[in-house]
Amino acid sequence: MEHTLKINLFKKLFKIRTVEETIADKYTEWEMRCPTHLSTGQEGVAAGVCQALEDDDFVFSSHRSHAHYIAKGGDIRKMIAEIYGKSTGCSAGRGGSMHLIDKSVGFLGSTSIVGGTIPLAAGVALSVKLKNSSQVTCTFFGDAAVEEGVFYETINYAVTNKLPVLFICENNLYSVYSPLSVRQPENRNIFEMVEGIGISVDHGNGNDPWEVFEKSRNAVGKIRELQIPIFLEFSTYRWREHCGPFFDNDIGYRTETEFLHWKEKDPLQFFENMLLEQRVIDESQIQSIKAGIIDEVNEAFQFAHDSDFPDFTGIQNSVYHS
Amino acid sequence: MEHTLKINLFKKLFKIRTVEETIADKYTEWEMRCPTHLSTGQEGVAAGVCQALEDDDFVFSSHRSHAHYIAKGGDIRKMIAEIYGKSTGCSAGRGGSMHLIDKSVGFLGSTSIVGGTIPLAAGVALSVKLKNSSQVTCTFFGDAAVEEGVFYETINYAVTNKLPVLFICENNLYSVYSPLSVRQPENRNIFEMVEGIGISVDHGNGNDPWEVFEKSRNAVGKIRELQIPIFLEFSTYRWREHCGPFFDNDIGYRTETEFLHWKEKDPLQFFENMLLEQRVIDESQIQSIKAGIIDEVNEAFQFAHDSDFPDFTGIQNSVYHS
Amino acid sequence: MRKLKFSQAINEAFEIAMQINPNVICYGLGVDDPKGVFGTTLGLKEKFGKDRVFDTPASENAMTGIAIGASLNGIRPVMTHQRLDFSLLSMDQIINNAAKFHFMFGGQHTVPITIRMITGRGWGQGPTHSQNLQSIFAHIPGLKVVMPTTAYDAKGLLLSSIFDDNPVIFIEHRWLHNLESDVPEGDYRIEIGKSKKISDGFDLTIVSMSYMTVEAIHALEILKKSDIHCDLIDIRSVKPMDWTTIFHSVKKTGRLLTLDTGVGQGSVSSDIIAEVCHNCWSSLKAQPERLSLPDMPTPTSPSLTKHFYRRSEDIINIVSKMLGKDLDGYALIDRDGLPHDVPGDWFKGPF
Amino acid sequence: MRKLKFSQAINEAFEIAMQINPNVICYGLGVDDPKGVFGTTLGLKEKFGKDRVFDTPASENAMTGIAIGASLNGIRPVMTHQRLDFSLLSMDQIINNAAKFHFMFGGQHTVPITIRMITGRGWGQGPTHSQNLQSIFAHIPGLKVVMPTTAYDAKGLLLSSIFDDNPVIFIEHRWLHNLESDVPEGDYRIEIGKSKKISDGFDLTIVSMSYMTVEAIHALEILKKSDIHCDLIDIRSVKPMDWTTIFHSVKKTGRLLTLDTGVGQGSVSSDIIAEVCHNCWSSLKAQPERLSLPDMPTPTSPSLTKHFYRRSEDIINIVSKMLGKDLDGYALIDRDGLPHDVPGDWFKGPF
Ligand SMILES: Cc1ncc(C[n+]2csc(CCOP(=O)(O)OP(=O)(O)O)c2C)c(N)n1
Ligand SMILES: Cc1ncc(C[n+]2csc(CCOP(=O)(O)OP(=O)(O)O)c2C)c(N)n1
Ligand SMILES: [Mg+2]
Ligand SMILES: [Mg+2]
Repeated sequence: MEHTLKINLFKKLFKIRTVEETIADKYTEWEMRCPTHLSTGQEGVAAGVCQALEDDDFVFSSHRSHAHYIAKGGDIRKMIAEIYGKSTGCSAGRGGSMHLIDKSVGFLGSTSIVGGTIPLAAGVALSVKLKNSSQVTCTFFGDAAVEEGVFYETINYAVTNKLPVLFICENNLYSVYSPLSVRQPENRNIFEMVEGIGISVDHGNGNDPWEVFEKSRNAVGKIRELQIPIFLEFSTYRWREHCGPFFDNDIGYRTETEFLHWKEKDPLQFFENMLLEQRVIDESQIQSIKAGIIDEVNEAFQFAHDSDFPDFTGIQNSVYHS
Repeated sequence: MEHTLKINLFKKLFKIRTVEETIADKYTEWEMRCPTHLSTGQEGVAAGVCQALEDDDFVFSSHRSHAHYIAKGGDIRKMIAEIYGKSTGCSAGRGGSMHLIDKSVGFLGSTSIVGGTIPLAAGVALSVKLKNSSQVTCTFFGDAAVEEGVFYETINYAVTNKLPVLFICENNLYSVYSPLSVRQPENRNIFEMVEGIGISVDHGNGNDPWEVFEKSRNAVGKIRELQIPIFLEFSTYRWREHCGPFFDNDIGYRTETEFLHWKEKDPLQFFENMLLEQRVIDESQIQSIKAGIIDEVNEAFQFAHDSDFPDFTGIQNSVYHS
Repeated sequence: MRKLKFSQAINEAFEIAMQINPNVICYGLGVDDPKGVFGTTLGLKEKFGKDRVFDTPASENAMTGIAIGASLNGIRPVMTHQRLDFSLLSMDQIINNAAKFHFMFGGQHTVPITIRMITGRGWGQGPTHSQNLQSIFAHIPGLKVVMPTTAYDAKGLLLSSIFDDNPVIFIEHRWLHNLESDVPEGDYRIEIGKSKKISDGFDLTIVSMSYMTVEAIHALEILKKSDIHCDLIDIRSVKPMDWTTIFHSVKKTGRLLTLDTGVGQGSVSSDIIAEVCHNCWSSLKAQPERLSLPDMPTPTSPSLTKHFYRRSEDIINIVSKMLGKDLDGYALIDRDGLPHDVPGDWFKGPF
Repeated sequence: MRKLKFSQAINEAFEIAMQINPNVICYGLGVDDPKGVFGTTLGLKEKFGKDRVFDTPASENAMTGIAIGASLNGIRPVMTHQRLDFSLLSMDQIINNAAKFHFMFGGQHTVPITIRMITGRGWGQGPTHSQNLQSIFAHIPGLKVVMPTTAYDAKGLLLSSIFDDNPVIFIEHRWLHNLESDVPEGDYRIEIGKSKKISDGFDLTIVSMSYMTVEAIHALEILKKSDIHCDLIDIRSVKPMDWTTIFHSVKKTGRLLTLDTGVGQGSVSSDIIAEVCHNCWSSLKAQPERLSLPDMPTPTSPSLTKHFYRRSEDIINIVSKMLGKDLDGYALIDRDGLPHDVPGDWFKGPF
């Protein structure tokens, strides 16, 4: 059981990494023509949290959504096709990288407005409660999203009404190029501040996927049992530029040293080593898992590339549902 | 010194009470044709806080603004005239009861959107800092205003940037007819929650004007010295209906018992008794102060009543400053 | 037939909707309080319980997002703002999320939410409690915007809005709440996007909305006495707009007057003129005109609102001018001493 | 004369404003970062210090209220949104406070704030990163709304906006940032509310804004070859509007085409038609027309945006039709293989 969990978790991590890095590779072909925020370096949070969720639990995400989509089990062919703007894309080419969806696995959507999906998660949780279901709704967001009033309003509401929501804050220290210091009080931990609003909180190392998983499993269990919201903060770091395929440690908003420090803490490598040490898996199994995923990812890109572009004709009739 | 302070504080309290109750008396003449939120019962907070401010400190307020305007020293003739919609009103008849202003005493304005003036106070504080002045900016708001995201965003910003603002929350237990229980988590004190955001806080009995004054004086002193924001919560109770001149304990959202409990704690009577006990003042002095204020208030109503209505002609040219 | 007030009709629509569909919920500041939002939500909590009818914190943006989220999982939330002005705090959720989710996720989501917003005029509501901003919502693709005038329409349109799979902004003018009309019992729907012809005539087409239709009806009664007969179209929904009916009428009369409860600039009443020019050009006998609020914030004093708002008198004057007559609306209408800033005797401020 | 890019002109306007008035401050997400909001704010922090040029939390509503508050005490804040869409979080402060403070407090307050908002098209900005919502702001009494097209105008209008005592929404189209024009050194101002005549002709009046003026200029070059000559008016500010120039031109040409970067419904381009009908009726020789975006959210895929946005080709076609000719814009313009979703070679997404 735990064995399978660990292997699945590893697969999630590697799949996210592979997709993101392949996008980075191919981006300068300029065929993916939309703003794209990569999650390389942050895979631990997405994978660990989603590993703790059931298939029919719900997930929302933000602009940096690929990892969450993939970790929840979203179809990567449809995701890559969406980024390529193809009709086979998960949003039929209308949404792009920032607007992913795969309802079949409970991934209800990602959007580009910072904080925008936070109240949506509370709303789904409200619906779940009304329907007497035991599903958990999870929403992922960054350290800047907690600066939006809507975050606070949502936490207040979720606590007052005991909504089964899991709030996941990925603190990667930056909002675009802005460090936390210009945005939030010195020496104030996000999770402590949020606890003051009245919600149960925990925090952990986002680059340790197993820790993320365990804390999330614990939280999800409590949410289901007690019908309460929980907030988790995980520290992590994005490797590449905020938006786009390049590295940008040279432009001055952060240091190469800081980057290298965090690269050392690579969640994928960390977890791979852990599995090897724990003998959950051996090197050759790892290679074969990797090879399988690489094939799958390459096939997804091929699929996306080969798919047709959507037709404008008739699309004006899809603004409203009828 | 303390003697004079106490007498001034008493004057403020009695003036607010007299104005509010006179409005209530005359409201059913239907000559004051605008929504009007009375502060009867809540005088202690307005008077105590403003007593701790200097003339050139700034104040903002909300829909329930009469008390703050009067306590800061605003011209009551202009205030009553504004409520009567007259050209001599403090806003030339354009604003009504919810939009009062008296810049000559630093009362920069009240507005009707819950939470709407909270960031304005932080903005004025920013300007004060840029101009190297030592003024304090104070904003009054109710227990519902802390539910608005803009409150949280403002506190976060004020703390991060050490803005000299005094945030005053008058917790009167209700937002219109809604008790705190349907709006905020059980067993969560507002001031404790707000402290979590990183700001210094204190709280006290809003119906003890002297306690309000002392806590405010202390806060104002710290704000000036340390250039930091401070949040104070005072518990209090409104006697009359949310909006309008009547009592409404009969309609069911609160009990007569609760009302009587709070009426016992009348801040005006409490303070009058305190001054008499402390021999700051004797009964006949009190009577003469009251008589003076009653005259002043009656004169203000007469002035408002006798003033002309504003002319529509030309008013379209006052939408923009040129 | 049975007569109901507009506010009772809203209340009845809620009751029917909640009865026939357990997924309909009703929330917003004060919906379960003793006043029940001008009577429109009275009794609902008692009938349907506090899980489906509830008060909320003053957190407009989050509460809107919560409605959207719930709707993605099959709930049909109806949210109420006692003043349209408060909804400005939630423009992000309305415009960036509600209006776009169906389209931008390739049709996989529907957002069946209804947001009631109450607008008004008079009684010193002033600059921040009386804005009629329907045109802002009408500018946003993906939203529907409904503005019923009669109690009959209020009920039928609210039912249609609640069961529409798209986000609907449902705007109620406070001055209509006490007006009565025939209202059938039970469930009936009025199609969103269909206008109502209120009167017929060959002289001119008046396209009106919400409370302005009431003023127009008064005006038309007076105009009839001078043998002036107009088509009066109550558009009922501002988005989508019933172009067919409007064009048909203008092609008949050749003259167009639009009445708006809001400011003219960037308004749906300008659109009506632009679209009519595009579609009925050769039928137009005279320049189309627009009667809307002056481009300024609402003043508070009654002496100012008196000249700020448009009334039957102004409609008579503009119609008369468009037809080359010289009627004087102010001389023709006797308001019998009723103050201009209340809809009727029943209204005793402050709300 | 010296040529500058639009983005450099904005930068220079900032520099001059901050030099001549110590009360001017510049803030917003990323204004002091290495990219400096597409270059527009580069170097300002170094020159004027971090008290006057600073980054902020992602708290749009509070930061707007803070700008208003500071402005009440003599500061002239310029706030920047990298996308107009983000400003929807601050509609409450913009509409309920900024737009009304001067009027509703009897003229005692002024609110000299400027809010820069960047709009765009193409490169997959999609539904929530490319909304052109100028018409919403134009609907609000008390706001001014400015949309410069050239570098010259950008500088002069930004300086005027900063020193205007009213709240100004300053909208920059991302596709203009790299366009160059003659820009004088030093301080000069362009009056807000005055349009610019870009070309003269007797056949038709085109009233355009922002990036659409660039498309119009291309179209007019082609049209000239077929001996079609138009008045092209770049309105530069959407509110207040330069009616005098528009009416004067339409009285001359008798024909009106409005170009809008946004959706048509509830738009300023509808207003222009409505006002022209009201004021120039007898001069109109044909029905006025409007070229605007279809009433739908912006799609993301390049294959969809290709048909969503309006280009020179479409302008040629509509002008041709209005004049009863049969030119085919798509045949007449050769885009030389440049993709339709970027403004030029310099643009390499994603922003
Ligand atoms: C309301 C809003 N404001 C600003 C932006 C611009 N923006 C896009 S991503 C981003 C950074 C958000 O930082 P964080 O939440 O920490 O997420 P991260 O990018 O670090 O994953 C910003 C400010 C936006 N999309 N929405
Ligand atoms: C944004 C907004 N939402 C709702 C309202 C309606 N409203 C007016 S006063 C009020 C109550 C506010 O309660 P509180 O802040 O506690 O102040 P109190 O009236 O108790 O003094 C409400 C909800 C409003 N004015 N603005
Ligand atoms: Mg971050
Ligand atoms: Mg209260």
